[in-house]
Order: sequence, then C-alpha cells, then structure tokens
Amino acid sequence: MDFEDTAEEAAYRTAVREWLAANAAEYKTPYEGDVDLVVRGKAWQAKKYAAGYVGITWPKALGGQGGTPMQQIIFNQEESKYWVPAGIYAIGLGMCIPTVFTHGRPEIIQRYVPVAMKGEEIWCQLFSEPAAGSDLAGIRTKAERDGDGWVINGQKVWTSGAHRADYGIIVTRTDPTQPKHKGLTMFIINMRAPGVEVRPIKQMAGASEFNEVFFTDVRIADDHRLGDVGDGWRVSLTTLMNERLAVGGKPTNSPDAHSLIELARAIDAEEGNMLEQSHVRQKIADVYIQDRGISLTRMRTMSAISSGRTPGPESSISKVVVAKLMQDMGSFAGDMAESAGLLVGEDASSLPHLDALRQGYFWSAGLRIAGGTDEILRNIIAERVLGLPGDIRPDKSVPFNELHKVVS
Amino acid sequence: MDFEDTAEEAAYRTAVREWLAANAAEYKTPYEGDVDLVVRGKAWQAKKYAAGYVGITWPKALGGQGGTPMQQIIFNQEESKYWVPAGIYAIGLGMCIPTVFTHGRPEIIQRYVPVAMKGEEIWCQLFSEPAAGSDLAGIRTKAERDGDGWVINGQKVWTSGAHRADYGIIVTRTDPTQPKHKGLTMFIINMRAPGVEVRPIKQMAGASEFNEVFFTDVRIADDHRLGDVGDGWRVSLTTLMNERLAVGGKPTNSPDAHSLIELARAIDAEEGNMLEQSHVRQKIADVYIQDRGISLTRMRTMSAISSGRTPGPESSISKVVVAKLMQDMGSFAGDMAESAGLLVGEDASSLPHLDALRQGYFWSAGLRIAGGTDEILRNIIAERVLGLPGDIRPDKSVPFNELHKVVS
Amino acid sequence: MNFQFSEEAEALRDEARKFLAAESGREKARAVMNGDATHDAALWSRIAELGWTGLRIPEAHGGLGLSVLELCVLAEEVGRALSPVPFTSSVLMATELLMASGHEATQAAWLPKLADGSAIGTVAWMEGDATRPDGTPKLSCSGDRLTGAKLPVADGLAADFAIVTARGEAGALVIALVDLSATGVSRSACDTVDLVRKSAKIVFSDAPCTVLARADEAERLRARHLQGTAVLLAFEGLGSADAAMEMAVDYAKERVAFGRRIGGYQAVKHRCADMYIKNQLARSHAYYGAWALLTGAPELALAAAGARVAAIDALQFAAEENVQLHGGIGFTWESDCQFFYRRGRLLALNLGSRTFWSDQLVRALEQRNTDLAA
Amino acid sequence: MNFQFSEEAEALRDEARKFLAAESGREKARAVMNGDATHDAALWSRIAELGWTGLRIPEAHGGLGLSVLELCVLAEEVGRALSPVPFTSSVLMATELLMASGHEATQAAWLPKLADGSAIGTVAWMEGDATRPDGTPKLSCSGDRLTGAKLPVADGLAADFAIVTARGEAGALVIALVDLSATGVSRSACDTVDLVRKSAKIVFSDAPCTVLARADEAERLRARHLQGTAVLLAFEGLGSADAAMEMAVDYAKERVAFGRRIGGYQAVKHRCADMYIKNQLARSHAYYGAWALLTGAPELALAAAGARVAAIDALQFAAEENVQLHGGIGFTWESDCQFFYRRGRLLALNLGSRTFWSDQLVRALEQRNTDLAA
Repeated sequence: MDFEDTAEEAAYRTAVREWLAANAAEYKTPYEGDVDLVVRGKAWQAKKYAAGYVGITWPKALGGQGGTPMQQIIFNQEESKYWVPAGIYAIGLGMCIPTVFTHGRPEIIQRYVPVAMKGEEIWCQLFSEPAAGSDLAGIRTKAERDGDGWVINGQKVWTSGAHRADYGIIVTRTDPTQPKHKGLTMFIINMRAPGVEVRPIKQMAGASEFNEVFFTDVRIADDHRLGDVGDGWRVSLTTLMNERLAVGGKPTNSPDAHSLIELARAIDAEEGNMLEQSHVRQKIADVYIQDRGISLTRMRTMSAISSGRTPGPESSISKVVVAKLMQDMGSFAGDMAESAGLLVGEDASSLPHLDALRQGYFWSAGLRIAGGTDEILRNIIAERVLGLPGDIRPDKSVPFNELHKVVS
Repeated sequence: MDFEDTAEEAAYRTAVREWLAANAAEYKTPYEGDVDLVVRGKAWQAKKYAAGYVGITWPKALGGQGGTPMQQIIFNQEESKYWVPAGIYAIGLGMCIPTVFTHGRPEIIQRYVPVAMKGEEIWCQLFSEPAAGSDLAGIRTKAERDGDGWVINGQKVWTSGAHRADYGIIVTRTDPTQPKHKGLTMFIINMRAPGVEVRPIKQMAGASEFNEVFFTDVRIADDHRLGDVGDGWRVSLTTLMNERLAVGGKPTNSPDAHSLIELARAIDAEEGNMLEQSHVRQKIADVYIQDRGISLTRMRTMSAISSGRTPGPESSISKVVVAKLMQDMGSFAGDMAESAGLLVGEDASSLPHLDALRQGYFWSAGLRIAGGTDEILRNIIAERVLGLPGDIRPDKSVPFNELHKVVS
Repeated sequence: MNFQFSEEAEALRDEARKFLAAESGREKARAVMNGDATHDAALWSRIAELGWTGLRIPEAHGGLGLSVLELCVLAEEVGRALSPVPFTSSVLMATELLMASGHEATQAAWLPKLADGSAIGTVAWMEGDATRPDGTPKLSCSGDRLTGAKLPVADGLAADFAIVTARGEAGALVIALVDLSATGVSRSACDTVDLVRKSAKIVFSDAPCTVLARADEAERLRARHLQGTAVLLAFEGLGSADAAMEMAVDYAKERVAFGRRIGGYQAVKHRCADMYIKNQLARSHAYYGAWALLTGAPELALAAAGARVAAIDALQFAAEENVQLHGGIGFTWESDCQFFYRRGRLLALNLGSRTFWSDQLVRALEQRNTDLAA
Repeated sequence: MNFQFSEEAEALRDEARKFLAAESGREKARAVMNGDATHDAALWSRIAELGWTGLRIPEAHGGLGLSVLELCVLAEEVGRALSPVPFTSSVLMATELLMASGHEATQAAWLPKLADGSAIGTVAWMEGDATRPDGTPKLSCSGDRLTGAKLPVADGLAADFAIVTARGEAGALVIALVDLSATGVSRSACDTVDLVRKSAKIVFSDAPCTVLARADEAERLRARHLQGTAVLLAFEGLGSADAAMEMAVDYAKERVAFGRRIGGYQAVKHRCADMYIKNQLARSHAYYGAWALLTGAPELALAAAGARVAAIDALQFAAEENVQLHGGIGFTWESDCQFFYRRGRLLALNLGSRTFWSDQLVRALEQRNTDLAA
C-alpha cells in the first residue's frame, strides 16, 4: 500500500507539471481583470489542445491521445492547482461531445468534435424540463418531422451555460403514443438558431448559473440526429453516465474539518475558545469521518483505475454524503458564530471560513438536488449496488399521452 | 391555561385516592413474596371491580360505569402510583373485551364480559403470524366449517400472555379465494381447548414476554364467531384501534433526561464530571426536547379529552419518538460510562441509572417494532394525518391464494 | 387539565389567520425582499387598526390589555404568514421589554404610540461578533450617553426607538432606550441571511439615551426578557415551520414523477411525517412556555429554553426539507422555499443559538433537581 | 496510487472467507453463547493450523512473519464470521503488544506458543469503572507483584497470560505480563453485553508478573498499542458491519409485506443504502489506518482514530437497523440479529468510546495543523 505514482504515472505527472509551469503561470492567482470568461477560456483551451491535453483518453482517430484514465486524473489534479478558466468546457467535453462521437454520423463527428476540442465552440446539455427532473424520461419538448428535418417546440430548464453555448444536445419526444422511455430522440441543436431563447434562472442564493431555454419552431436537419429515432433514452444514458462522474464531489477549496477547527479556535467560549468545547470536537470528528472518508474512497477508486481495474460502486456514495454534510457544517458554523452567523455582505464577520461555510449552507441545498437528488442516489445505491427491488412503476408501459390516467 | 383538574375531576380524583389509600396499601412497594402473578392479579382485579373501577367508560348496561374518558385517565394516573399487579388484564380488558361486546351475540357478551371484568378469566389477542406482521391481513391460520362449528389450524406469534390466558380472540382465514382483506373471520377461542399449544418466545434480551401459539384441529362453536363470516378485518380494526392507544408510551419509571444528568454527574471527566462536557449537555437537551415533548403532547391530548373534544392526531407521534430515543439514550449512556457500559449482572457497575439505560438499549429495539413499526407509524402519520398518497398495493384485489403471482 | 388555548384565543387565531391569508400572502414578503422599503407600511397600518400592536399594552395607554396567550397566538400566525412587518421587533420584543422595565415615564411616552402603531420599536443587543445574549456588551454607556455600535438590528431602519444593552460603569450591564432620531445616532442598512426582515447597523456617538435599568436590575430584566422572547419567538418559528411543512406536503400531493405523486414515495412521505413530528414537539414545548409565561411559574427558565430549541429544530428541518422536496424549483429565487430557508437561519441565531439554549435548558434541569432535593 | 490491498492479501482474504464460511457459520457463535465453553476450541485449533495465530510472529519464533496488512484482512474476515475464538484478544491485541514491547526474554517464552496456538493471550486494561484507555489504572504494581482487579477481560477465562496496565511507583504507568496460572491470580466469569466473547474478572493478590515497560516507555507503548489496536478492531468491526448489512439486505429481498418484497419500499431500501454508505466510509478509513500502520506514517494517530470512529458508527447503525428490518423475528433469541446488536456495543466500548476517539481525532488534526504551520 502506498500513495505514490507508478513510474509511468510519475513521468506523466512531471511532464504535465513542467508544461503547466511554462504555460499556466498567469493562472497562479485568481484573475482580477475584466476580460470575459469566454475569451479567457478559449485562449486556455487552445493552449491545452495544442499541447495534447484535451481528450486525453479519447481514441487517436478522433484527435484524442489514446491515454489512460489515470493520465486524465493526473492532468486534472495538476491543473486544479491553478485558477485556470476551464469550467466552460466541462459539460461540452465531459458529456456532450462523447455523446456526439458515440452516436453521431461520421461527417457530423468530423464537423463538431475537433472544433469543440480546440475550444472554438461551446456546448450545453438540454435534458431537464419543468415536469421532468428526477424522472427525466417525462420530457415533453416535441420534435416533429417536417420534410427532411425536424421542428422543435418546448422548454428546457437547469441548462448550465446555455447563455454562452454555441451548440447543445437535446432530447425530445418524437412519439407521444409510445411509453415514456420509447419515443424519445436526441439531436444536436444550434443555440444561435432562430426560435431559441435563453433566460437565466436566479437561484435562491442569488447567483444565476442555470438557464431556462425556450424553443419555438426551431428547425434541425435530420443529419443532426444522434442515434435512431425513438432511441433517445439509450443515447441519453451515454451522457448521464458521464454526468454522474462530473457532479460527484464538492468544489475545490470548499470548507472541511480544518475550516471548522480554525473557526472554532477564533471564537471565545466561556473558558478558552470554542475548539475546547466537547460538542464542537465531536462535530468536527463527524465532519472529518464523512469528508475525509469520501476523499479516501476516491483514492480507492483511483487505485483501481491506476491498476487497470474497473472501479467498484463505492464512488456512488460521494455526492449524497458531501451535499448534506456541507449543509450541516453550514448551520453548525452559524451556531458557533452566534449573531455573527447572520451577517452577510459589507458588515459580514471576518471570522475565518465563516463566509464560505454560510455560502455552503445555501449551495448545498442545490447540490442535494442537482445531478440526482439524495433520494434518487439512495435508490441507485440500493437497487444497482445492493440489488434491492426497484420502485413500482405504474408508468412504464403506458403510452406517454395516457400517463395521466395511471397516476396514483 | 392551567394543569389543574376541573371541579368534577378533582372530586373524582379525591375519591380514587381515598379508595386506593384504603385498599392498595400493600402495593406501596414492589412485591417481594412468591405468590403467583395471576393469583395476586385476580385479587386486585376483584377489588377494583367491586368498587366500580373496571370498565369506567363502558355502558352501564354492560356492567360499566358510564363514566368519562377523563375519569379513566385519572384512575390510571392514581393507580400507577402503586405497584399493583394490573398488567395481566391490559390486553383482555383493553382490546379483547371491547371487541367481544361490540361484535358478539348477546348471550356471548353475557357469558364472557362480566366474568372478564371481575378478573376471573384472562384474555389474549391472537392476530400476528410469522408471515403477517406489519401486513396483518396476510394471516394464514385457517378456519374451516365443520358441521355447526369451525375447525382451526395454523400458527400465531407475538401473543402476549398466551400462557396464562383462558380465552383469546383470533382472526382466521375462512376463504382464501377472496382478496386478502376479505375472507377473514374473527372468533373467540378457548385457550385450554385440545389442540392449542403455547410456546414461549425468548427475546434478544433474554426475557420471554411473548408466545407462539399453535392450533391443530381446534374446534369452535359458531356462536363464538365475532361479526359476520368474511368480516374479520373490520372486526379486527376495533381491536387495533385500542392497541395503538395501549402500546403508545414508554413504561413508567423508564430513563429520562434526569437519568442522564445523574449518570453524567457521577462520571469523572478530565476536569470535573461529564455533566460539564458540552456534548453531554447538548445531548441531554435533545433528550429532554423529545421525551418531555411527548409527555407535554399527551397533556394536550388529555386537555382535549377533559374538555369533551376529540383529541387531535398529535398522539400518533408518541411511540415513534420514544422508542428510537430510548435506543439513542442507551448507547449514549454506554459511551459516557466507557468500559463500565459493558458490564452486566453481578459485576455490573453501580453508576446511577446505567443498568436501566443499558436495558433500554435492548428493549427499545423491540419497542421500535411492536404495535406498529417505525415505518408503519410514519406511513400512518403521512397518510392519515397529512393526507399523502398510500403506498401502491399490488395485493389489494388479488385472491389470497394467488398473491404469490403479483409480488414484486 | 387545560393545556390548550382558550376559546377566545382560538377565536383570535381564526380571525388573524383569515386576515393574514387575505392581506399577507407571501407575495407581500417577496415585494419587501425585492424592494427598498423597510417593511410593508400599509399592512402594518391594518395590523395596528386591528389592535395587534397594542394587544398587551394596558388600556390606560391605549392598548387592549390582553394576556400573553393572545400574543403567542398572534406570534404564531404572523410567523406562519411571514408577514413583512416589524411585529417581532416592535410588538414581541420592544413593547414587552418596555412594559417589563417598569419605567413609567418612558412607558407613558412610548406605549400609546406603540399601541396605535405610530411608533416602531426594536431591541438591539447583537454587536456583530460571536458573543452570546448573556454576554457583556461592548457598547458603552456613560451617564446617559451611548458610544459604540449594534448590528444587525432587525427592523433597525424602520424603528423609532431601540432598547439597547450596554456596558455601564464598572462593566455593569445597562439597558437603555434610545430615540433613533436623536443626534449622535446614525444608521445604515445591514445585510443578513434573511432578506425580508431588513436590518440595520446603528452607530452611536455620544448619543443620548434613557436608562431603564442598571446592574443587577438590568441583569434580571435581561434574563426575563430573554426567556419571554424565547417563548414568543418559538411561536413565531412554529408558525413558520407549519407553513413550510404545509408547502412541502401540498407540493408532494401534486408533483408527479415516475407515474406517481411524489408524496406516495416513502422517502418523501416519511420526511413529511418527521416534519409533523418535530412541529408537534415544538408546539407542545411552546404551549408549556406560554403557560409558564402566563403564570410566572418557576418552570419558565426550563420551558422557555425547551420552546426555543424545539422551534429552531422544527423550522430548520422543515425549511431544509421543503427545498429538497421541491427539487430544482425549490432552489430558485422565484420559489417561496427560500423564505423559510432564510428565516430558519434568522430565528436560529437572533436570540442565541440552539447550543446556547440547550445549555440553558440543562442548567434549568440541574436547578430543578436541586430544588427537588432541597 | 495504490490504496488497496495487494493481490497476495486479497488471496488470503478469499481463502479465509471460504474457510470461515465453511467452518465458522454463526451457529458456532450460538453454540458458544448457549454453552459453558470459553470458546470453540476445535475451530481455534484449525485456525492455528492455518498459521493465523502466528501470522505476524517472526519465523524465528515459529510464525509466518507476514505484514500487518494480512492481519487486517484476517481481522475483517473473523469479524465478518463472528467466530467464537480468542482471535481479537490473543492475535490482534496480546501478540501485537508483546511484539511491540521489545522484551526479548518474554517474547522468546511466549511467541512460539502463541504462534502454534498452544497459548492464548489477552490484554487487560479495563477496571469496571468509567475510566478511559489513557487513564491511570488502579491495579498496583510493586516490584514485580500485582494487586487489584481487572474487568471485564475478554477471553480472560481462556487465556494463559494477560498483559495488564498497572500503577507503579509514584503513579507511573507499568505494562506487565502475568502468567494466569500463577499464584495470587484468581478468575471468575464476568458477564458483558456480548454473550459470545466470554469475559472474566481477574483478581490479583500479590501476583508475580514480568514488567514489560515502565513510565515513559510504558506510555509510549500503550499509546502505540491503542492506535494499532484501533485500526485492527476497525477491520473487525467493518467485517461485522458488512455481515449485518448483508443479513439485512438478504432479508429485505425475501420478506414480503403488502404484496411486495420489503426491500422495494424506500424506507427499507434507503436504510440499506445508508448502511452501505457508512460501511464504505468505514472501509476507506480502515484502509487509511492500515496504510499508516504499515508505513509507520506520522498520520497514524489521525488514521487510527478515524478508522475506529467510522467502524463503530457503521457497525452500530447496521446492527440496530438489521433488527428493525427483520421486524419481530429480529428481536428473538433465535435470530442472529442479536449477535451484531451485542457485538456493536462491545466494539463501541472495548477500547475507549467513540467520544474518546473523536477527541483523539481532533487532537491529531490540531497537531497536523501545527505541524503544517511549523
């Protein structure tokens, strides 16, 4: 047992480090200028592409490097030590493009994949709808045949980055007389096409990371279809498989047990400081067990990857643990800080980590939902990992347009 | 707002107190002799009956007092201040006899009710079976017509007091071709009849409060049927409505927040004693909120009864809170006591309340199940109180003997 | 046994609930959140007309002279409606504290205005740091002059006066009333987690004040104020918790996923049952607090702490799980879920945290044990 | 990155699991619980034949000289099987402590017997009171004589020797080995919550002993022993927790209520998912502990505490909810549920509670912070 790279991994890591040192120096600290995120992002992506750090695990025939998953992990680890503007490609290259090159026609792959890898076009993923969240197959956005192509009408929601995207992959209902998982079809859609309207969604905590997208008579050529007509559910699984990996953990630099330690130490108690209070110590231990437990679990997964094995199902526990933990840490930190826990903005307390912990209390409420709610994730663990029976599904074999009749 | 009796209640309470002082003096302390519980119980019940303290709320025509529920509560409160041997009649008079006088024929009521009230015959309730716990309607014990009467074959389980019972009420399946809730029929059964065999069930913690009961060709006359043939489910609801009231709370004298306070104070900590540790104080507050919260909730229920109103659904929360609380208190007390928390029997620690708290850790595991599991109780609260949809029931309209085909 | 509200109080509840349902829908809270006003002045006028602002004020000072039980009922209903008015600050806190102070001249000056709603009061004890409500303030009081700052002060922008805690001679506690229009007082908006109840930072520079109590008398007044307020805020929190639960339950009955209303899934329905359980426990403790407050029973210290802790727990749980049950929509700015989520944090911290009150609770239990032994 | 067991260790696990599944079904634990024997001697002989008793003992003393990783694997498997043998007391605790003591004469005397299973050891630090594992014992050691009592001592009736903690001159800690057949030693059965692992009360009256370490050296030896044992018992607990979870999951797949297998109800399936989550967290922390133990890393204090707390949590949850998911049958004497329920309590308290170890954990985190800052 060790935490060391293998010789090959070490060599790769050295090369990555050297390349980053030479090329990412400007990202050593957070950006404070006023250049648009897209402009900065495109510049960084072009550099990565030129150096062979895009599509590390993808086939060489697609312009990838044919590398190992461990190389991708190593690159991510090293890159995350910088404040690089890489986030705008996460969904496109992480979820959309693999779906395109798995299910698209050769000429479509040729048209979109290399350009996306270079960062010249940005992608988004158009799946969720107001009536189709956890139950994604409940989508209602229609695609109807019109001559050689299709016409799209409907609404998507929770679309990250739709406002800056050039293209998206969209799942639509092409046959409402089929049961809900049948009759779906996936397309590539031009986000600049007439009839596409993007509206930001303001979140509870104030930020707007997501959008609603409305489609009114938007035309798509049939060659932009991904997979067969009616096969959209299967195609979407390619995308979702990648999403579960992407939405897994907590953001880098988010609060941990050490944050609570430093906060507690900075708050006076009746005698000494709050870190000497046993209820605080017990809570910090709880936090460590969960938070560090998840990062150690990730190391077990990476060890499997490193040794060429398929990772076990242990990584399925990550988000369900981390999201609730951040919520609990946020309220606990507030309680320790007493009235200082109320303050926001200009008058906010300067107690260490308090602001980040309070923010965590808000975004964790969203993290418990995004990319699979706590409830869906527990279902997945119970059913897929432990083999317990699925929920009874009254909707499974009923035509979509008659579903209202079976709702109980 | 006050916690005082009304004038009528106060007068009744005074009368009860005086009667108990005159008649229950021997029960002021726990019994230490070797007379059988049944013998002592019968003596006490006869006294109560003679004085008009049995069936306080029952109609006078049945030999009851035609009193108010508040009078019954007052008598119970005052009686519980003595160590009276009243428990052996709890199920019979609390659940079985009300079922008998609600659904039995006049001559049957005449035969059984007065004798039971005097305490001369003891009753038990034969409902649960190995394959019918939470899902009580899944019972398999058969009753088949045989001339004028019925023949019973099958097995019951979790029957409290079956070993000392003279009679029982038993729910049987009389028509397996009907859906599960149909085709049930209730009877009075003579527990001394040929073919009835009672075997004690030893529990996890060692005691044997329950029994299995086996029936082999036991004959019952048709006049001992309660309600119509096939109407047993509805009849059993009379019994169960009373059970929920009976299994509600925790036993008198079981541990509470003060037990933890006294235990904590008796255990040294690094500085001072454990009661000064903030994690212990936080836990004690949690315990108080739940335990005292339930007893205060009971006062709200009693206030409604006292003012002649129907109590709200708030009493439904009692057992689900108390059972898990006792389990948590038990493990917390053990943790405080460190290695002393391991010891049982002769070498057990003399730390205050530790033994009771440890025992609570064991019996609470049973209390979380008996009389409705945590899960069933939450379903009841959600469905009956909050009006949320019931579980999907694939078994509802299927003939009982074809149920195996629909199990998912 | 009469552990329930009187029929008169229940009649007041019915009236209040109907009025607030009609006049104080959550869109009123949203308007204040999104706007610049410190509160909904029109709603506040209507409330004053109903006599709620003077509910407990003696008739001699223009109030209705009703009991604290009626005040508990209104606290719960205003909490349920999330009404964007300074009811908590002015009626539940400042008015009660002023009445308890026994300072007749000041009462004569302010109670009539409080009663008719023409004046708004608030209580300012927080100073932006992590001190607890029983700590020694940094705000200094020398003679009848205050110097220092208080923040966040709920409704501090709308208020006409504040009752403050301060440090007087030799570090002794002082409780004083400040006319916020006086010289030496400056106020600015101060953001908190709760966006509906607007708060202020108030800076005092040799500002004149009226001392209501000093030293031991001030300590007693503060302790009694904390206990009374704990009960009243417990009712407010209970009202909010019930409203959050009802919002969650209503949604669970409507929203469909996988061919069923989500309230049919045990993960959802059992969570709703847990909300109900916590709210019922909170209600029982709140009633106990009301009884102790009404009767001046020695159990008040215990009952107040229990009421506050149970209410904090109930509201926080209902608020968090209300978002969760709503899924993505619950996390949006447009959803009402955020009101409860934010109010939960406010009520958890605006009078000392659950940690502080849990400790107070155990102190009261220890005290009771001692009393029983004596 | 190689945060996993070697293929050799995994091969040993497969072999151990097969052997124990065949030879150590839970009916063996039941037989010991219901009988008078201190342990299953036949099973213990088989285990000794497999070399498990001498797994870590140097070849020079007749052992296999394997690493602590292999010992972790066996700890987990024996915990999974709930085998009624003194593996924890003798192999995980006494043998490890004797080897760590560096006391060569005593090692030469006992290690060969431990290796071939002809001797059983135990470690006796508890004294029936509420002291913690880092406290000062009451058992007194004067010269090489012990006076006092230890209880409960796991496998203390079966053991040939015990390593005890005692109070030496000037209150300094002493760690000593006692031959339990010596004069001045008397033993009696001592009941604990766990009915499978039989315990003893051992009374010493001027009993002869061999001192292994004194004062600072003894403190270091004890601290290291506590950390190492914390990791090994974490693996044992993890094995039991996984077995309890599997028992619950298997039952949930079979038992039918209301026309469905109960594992289809979210209340049940999500509880099973929570067991899985806790067990996975416990596994990751246990592996971290194994790595720290193997490499002697400075993270051992942190990793050992994390492993122990996570394992206690996982086993207690799985044990409690395993009973619950079984319903009435799970609460009977005849059900195997009680083994886990009782073992959960034993493992929670037999080396210091989760409270103790949570505090140790935070100490280690503070220390690491200090180290990083230095």
